[in-house]
Amino acid sequence: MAIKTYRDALREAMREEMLRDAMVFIMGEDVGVYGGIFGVTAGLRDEFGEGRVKDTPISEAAIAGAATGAAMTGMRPIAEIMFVDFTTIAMDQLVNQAAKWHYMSGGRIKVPLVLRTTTGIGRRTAAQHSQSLEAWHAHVPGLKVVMPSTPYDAKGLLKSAIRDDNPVVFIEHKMLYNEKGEVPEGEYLVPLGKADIKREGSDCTIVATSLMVRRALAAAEALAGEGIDIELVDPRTIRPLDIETICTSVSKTHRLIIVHEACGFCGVGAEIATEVMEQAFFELDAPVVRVTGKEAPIPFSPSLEDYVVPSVEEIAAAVRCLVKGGE
Amino acid sequence: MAIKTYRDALREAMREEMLRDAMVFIMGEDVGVYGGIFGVTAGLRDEFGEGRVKDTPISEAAIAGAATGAAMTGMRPIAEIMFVDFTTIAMDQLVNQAAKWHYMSGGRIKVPLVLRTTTGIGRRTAAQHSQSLEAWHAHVPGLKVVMPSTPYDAKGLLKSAIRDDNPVVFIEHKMLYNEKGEVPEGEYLVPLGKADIKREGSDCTIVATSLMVRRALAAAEALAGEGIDIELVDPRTIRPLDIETICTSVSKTHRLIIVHEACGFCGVGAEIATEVMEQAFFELDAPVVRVTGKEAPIPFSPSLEDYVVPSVEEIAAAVRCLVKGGE
Amino acid sequence: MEALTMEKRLKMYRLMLTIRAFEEKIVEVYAQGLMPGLAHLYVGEEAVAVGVCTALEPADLITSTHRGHGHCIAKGGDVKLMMAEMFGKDTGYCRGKGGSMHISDIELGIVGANGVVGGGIPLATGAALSAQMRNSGQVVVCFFGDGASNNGSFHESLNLAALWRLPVVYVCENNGYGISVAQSRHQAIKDVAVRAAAYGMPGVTVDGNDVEAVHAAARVAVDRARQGEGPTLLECKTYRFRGHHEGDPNRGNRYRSRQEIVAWEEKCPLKGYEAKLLAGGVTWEQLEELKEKVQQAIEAAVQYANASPFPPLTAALADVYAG
Amino acid sequence: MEALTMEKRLKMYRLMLTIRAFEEKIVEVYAQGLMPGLAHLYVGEEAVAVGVCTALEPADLITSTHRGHGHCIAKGGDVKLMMAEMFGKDTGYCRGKGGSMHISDIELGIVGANGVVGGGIPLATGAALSAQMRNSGQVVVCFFGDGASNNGSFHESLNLAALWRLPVVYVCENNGYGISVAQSRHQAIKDVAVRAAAYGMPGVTVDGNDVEAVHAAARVAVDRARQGEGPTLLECKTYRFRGHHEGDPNRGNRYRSRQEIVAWEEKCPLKGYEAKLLAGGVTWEQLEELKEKVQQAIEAAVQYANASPFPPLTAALADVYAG
Ligand SMILES: Cc1ncc(C[n+]2csc(CCOP(=O)(O)OP(=O)(O)O)c2C)c(N)n1
Ligand SMILES: Cc1ncc(C[n+]2csc(CCOP(=O)(O)OP(=O)(O)O)c2C)c(N)n1
Ligand SMILES: [Mg+2]
Ligand SMILES: [Mg+2]
Repeated sequence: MAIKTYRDALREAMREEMLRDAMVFIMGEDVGVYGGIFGVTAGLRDEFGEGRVKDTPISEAAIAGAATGAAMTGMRPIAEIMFVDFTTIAMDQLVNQAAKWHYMSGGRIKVPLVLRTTTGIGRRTAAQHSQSLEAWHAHVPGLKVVMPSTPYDAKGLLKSAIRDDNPVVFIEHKMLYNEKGEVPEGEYLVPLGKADIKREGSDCTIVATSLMVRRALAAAEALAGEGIDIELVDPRTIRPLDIETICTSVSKTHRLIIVHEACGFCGVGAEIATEVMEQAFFELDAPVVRVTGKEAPIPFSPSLEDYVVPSVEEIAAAVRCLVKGGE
Repeated sequence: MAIKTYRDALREAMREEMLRDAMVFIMGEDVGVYGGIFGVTAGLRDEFGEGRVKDTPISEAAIAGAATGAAMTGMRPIAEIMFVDFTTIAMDQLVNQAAKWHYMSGGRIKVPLVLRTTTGIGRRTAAQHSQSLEAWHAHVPGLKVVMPSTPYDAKGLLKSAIRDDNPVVFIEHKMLYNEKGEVPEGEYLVPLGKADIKREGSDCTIVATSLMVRRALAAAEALAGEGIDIELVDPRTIRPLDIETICTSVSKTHRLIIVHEACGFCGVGAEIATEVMEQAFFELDAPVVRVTGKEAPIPFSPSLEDYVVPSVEEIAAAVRCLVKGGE
Repeated sequence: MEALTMEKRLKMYRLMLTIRAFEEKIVEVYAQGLMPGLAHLYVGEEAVAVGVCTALEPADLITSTHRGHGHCIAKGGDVKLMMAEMFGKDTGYCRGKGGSMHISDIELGIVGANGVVGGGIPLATGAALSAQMRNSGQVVVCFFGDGASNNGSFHESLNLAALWRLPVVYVCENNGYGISVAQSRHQAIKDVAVRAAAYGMPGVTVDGNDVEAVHAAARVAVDRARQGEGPTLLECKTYRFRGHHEGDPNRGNRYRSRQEIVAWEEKCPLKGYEAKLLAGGVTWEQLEELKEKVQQAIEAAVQYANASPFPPLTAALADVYAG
Repeated sequence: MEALTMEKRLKMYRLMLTIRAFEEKIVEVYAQGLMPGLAHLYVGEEAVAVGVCTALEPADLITSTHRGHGHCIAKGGDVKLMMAEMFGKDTGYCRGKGGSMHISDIELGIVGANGVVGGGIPLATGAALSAQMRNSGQVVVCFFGDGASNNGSFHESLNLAALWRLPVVYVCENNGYGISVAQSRHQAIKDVAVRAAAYGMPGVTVDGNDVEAVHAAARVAVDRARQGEGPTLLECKTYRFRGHHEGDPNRGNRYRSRQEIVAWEEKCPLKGYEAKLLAGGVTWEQLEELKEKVQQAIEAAVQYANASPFPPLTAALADVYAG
């Protein structure tokens, strides 16, 4: 298997789907000549032409809305919104239009739309470029929400998202673009709605998303040296959520820590914790623990930025506390 | 004490604050001559003039944004967005601007803004006019979120919101406007961040918000006849959330049901359930139960609309099941 | 441009008549409590939808608004399915899940009414992009009101459409009000069509109560679009005879004067057109016959709607996701 | 309008010089890794901020953009506090919590830079509403780019401001690009100022590299605003000499030609103005002296920033809510 970056894996997914299906196209700010501000669409305009890799004006509502209108009438757009922070401008189109037309039409209209965007901290771009808002999208029936953490998942999930007949919010983490991992040569799909066990273990389950999967993995390695054996579950898709895999793991380890970068209050972690409580309450030896972004906007200064989201050490400390407290 | 409607109580709050503070003003669609589509601002334009009760164009982003800009520079705007569904158009201004300027300025800028809007089902206006989105607003550090369920609370909370130096999303339920309740004559405030116990009881705690407070109360009355004694807690403010009052109640009843109209997935109920688990896990005799809006857009047809949000009977059934199951 | 055939003229008349009769029936059934939710009626504005939609081919697309019954009928919508939908019935266009503000018939090119003011404008733009990319030869018409022209979605969409020369015609139904707010109190311009210049597209203002004037202007714009010359902003000045929605008392008399209402009623698009047709050789009997047929169709629609079942509760949780 | 005094001209020159020196220092410190995050530099566009802000009174307000250093300096911002902020230090304008894209100094009337393109336009509009309601006599200037003029927030704001005759001047810094997308590829118009007509306000286009031309046009617009005659859209044609941000390779050569860059460098607002001042009687020595002073101030700012402490971690959770 070839080793590829997350960025290249995403590009491959789009390229393959564009070759496979003439209805698939890309639109967004600076996706063309510039190749996307994070380089994800680099080269695609040269290969497919301006007609299928469309630079747009800075009009997030129109990007999401026009992509929705195109999807309703036979195309399969991949729309890019540079930062999830700017999906705030596109929420009417995404939530009142894209997410609802299938339902409002009594099932007669389909909206096969992928809205790609980037999330998270790490680039010291402060409060308006670093948020994590997946809980908003996940709160909306009619949307699917995907957050890949590895190149393999990124490619396989993006291909599935493009083929899905529903609007999918596809959230990439800016600090993962350069991460490398194995990506098979031939075609493969990763189904939406299936969690992946990134590490098997017996003492404690960690559910982590996006960048936090890597941090949790690092914490798990460190803890292994201390004799604590972590099982790490990556839901990959936030909606639909594969709660079954999570509960199965909890039934094995009896302890659960949820790690995400978004603020805790009304975040996805609360949903996961609650569902586990609903479905596996008596399997829990201790309350579920959340390790999440702190309740503040993302500050600019590097040490502050690093402070407000979970670190490897913070995750490890939470595990130690839970595992020892539970013994 | 006089008996007043929720609508009149809200109007009184605005009127009193406008008389008290010349910086307070109202802007929004049809708030002037029309008096607001639900009549909440009726008469205020006649009393205060067009200068302080401003009809705006249909420009939700500009309404929220201009109100924010005015708040940053000395005014205390009350901006109205007709339906919470349309706050989707104003989310950049609300979330990236209003919620963040105090923080981004290192505490030097204040944003004393109230954004009033309406939520929920009941008027058969389908998927784009009936959503409950408070979980989105509550997920954003820097915003406060208020959902009054009675005329008394409505007035006291709105006055507090207007005097608060932070952006407050003030969410009124359309089906509550005609509800009547006691409202004292003189001035009073209901503090933000304090829950209220709407009914004391010993067998099971229900936490309910907005319209669901009434339904939960009705369920409690019915259950009283069956010998089940409900304690009903209304958080009133979603953010900051008064988890202490909730946990105190749970420590007494050992059972918790959370009822809200919004969809369950990533809703406020998940946050409350998780916080209770975090803080009062060993007080719980049974898993927390959520009774929430079902996972669908709001359908038009009346029986379907009624079906997708919790009914009195559904709440009562959940209690019976929990209380009996737990015995 | 060739002159209109009498057949076409009668078709336009029949469609306007159907809209009028449909809406007047709604007044009735709404008062009876048969139609839940909101009813934003199109009475007085019929010439816009009809003038425009009769300039379209069957495969062409439209997006519509909260005030969408007229657009739907003009594009060929079935009044039975519409009425059933408004009654919340399982046999309605959206199986009772959409209601008045969300009717769509994608096979007929009715991409959908919209409850969000301005919400349909990006959708129309995207549908036009789709037509352009699929090389389908379709033209898209986007209906919206004067009030909607102040929403950001209008601006972003028209800019994009002009830039990409999309086959779309933006039809502003300027009825002088956004709910209670008169145009002079929501924008500092008189003609919405002047906004076209801001995007580099032609802007045209016509008498929206003159169905043939609307039709003629629409044909120019539709032809332009179909020939790849890009979008047009077509403003039709008109007036709604009723309140913003049923329930707005005295037909909106709180914010507009009786005189104004009466003056516009004089300019009724139907009355005016009847006179023209009669002068053009149509007989009174022909018109009466048409009226009767239309009325029968509307009565049949109400019967159909009444006789239809409500959707089963299970429908509430179906169609959230496709596939 | 009276002619400019030499004092005023020298002030304008000094401010432009300060901006240039500040930005060139940023190039340096950014390359050294001293400044985290993004640096969108204003080099080449100095005449816009300076021409406009020198037409303002101290109490007047501005809103700014991601490319905001120039606006801040022109409105009187302290380069020490700016530099410290960009270094992420506790002594910076925002205590290290804002960074380059969010600098504000509300006491100086700098309502704030903004990371959201178009995000500041409604804020400026609201600040103008505030000025009008408080009867403060303040005028608000709203800076934004050509790219931002396609965002819905532009449209909604300008419509509102024209309608309510707010005391605001919308200054479009048309540097021909939104990141990599040339104006001709993001809008089908040549002059953003034509959009003014869509709102019923005057629109003016000036050479944005001629500080006195900008200043003259700004004064007209500011006077209008202050006299209660409402907003103006003032477009200043200019060019950024560097990439979209530091890190955009070869100063944006991927999407714009070397010739184009060089041609614009010939029109450098500073060089042009120097020549003019010298012709007007200022001596070379005077200019050199100014340059030295400016350079010293910038060096002092870097020293200040370097010497300042980072904020304590507790700062991260402070100031989320006021009061
Ligand atoms: C985004 C949004 N804001 C507000 C409303 C409430 N609303 C419904 S219709 C309407 C007026 C629309 O005016 P206009 O576009 O002129 O259409 P008309 O009703 O006159 O046909 C308003 C404000 C809405 N549905 N959507
Ligand atoms: C709403 C939004 N969309 C996209 C971006 C990313 N972005 C930052 S600057 C920029 C280009 C802005 O162009 P323009 O307004 O012309 O300003 P300039 O950079 O040329 O000064 C873009 C697209 C953003 N910050 N905000
Ligand atoms: Mg109108
Ligand atoms: Mg630019």
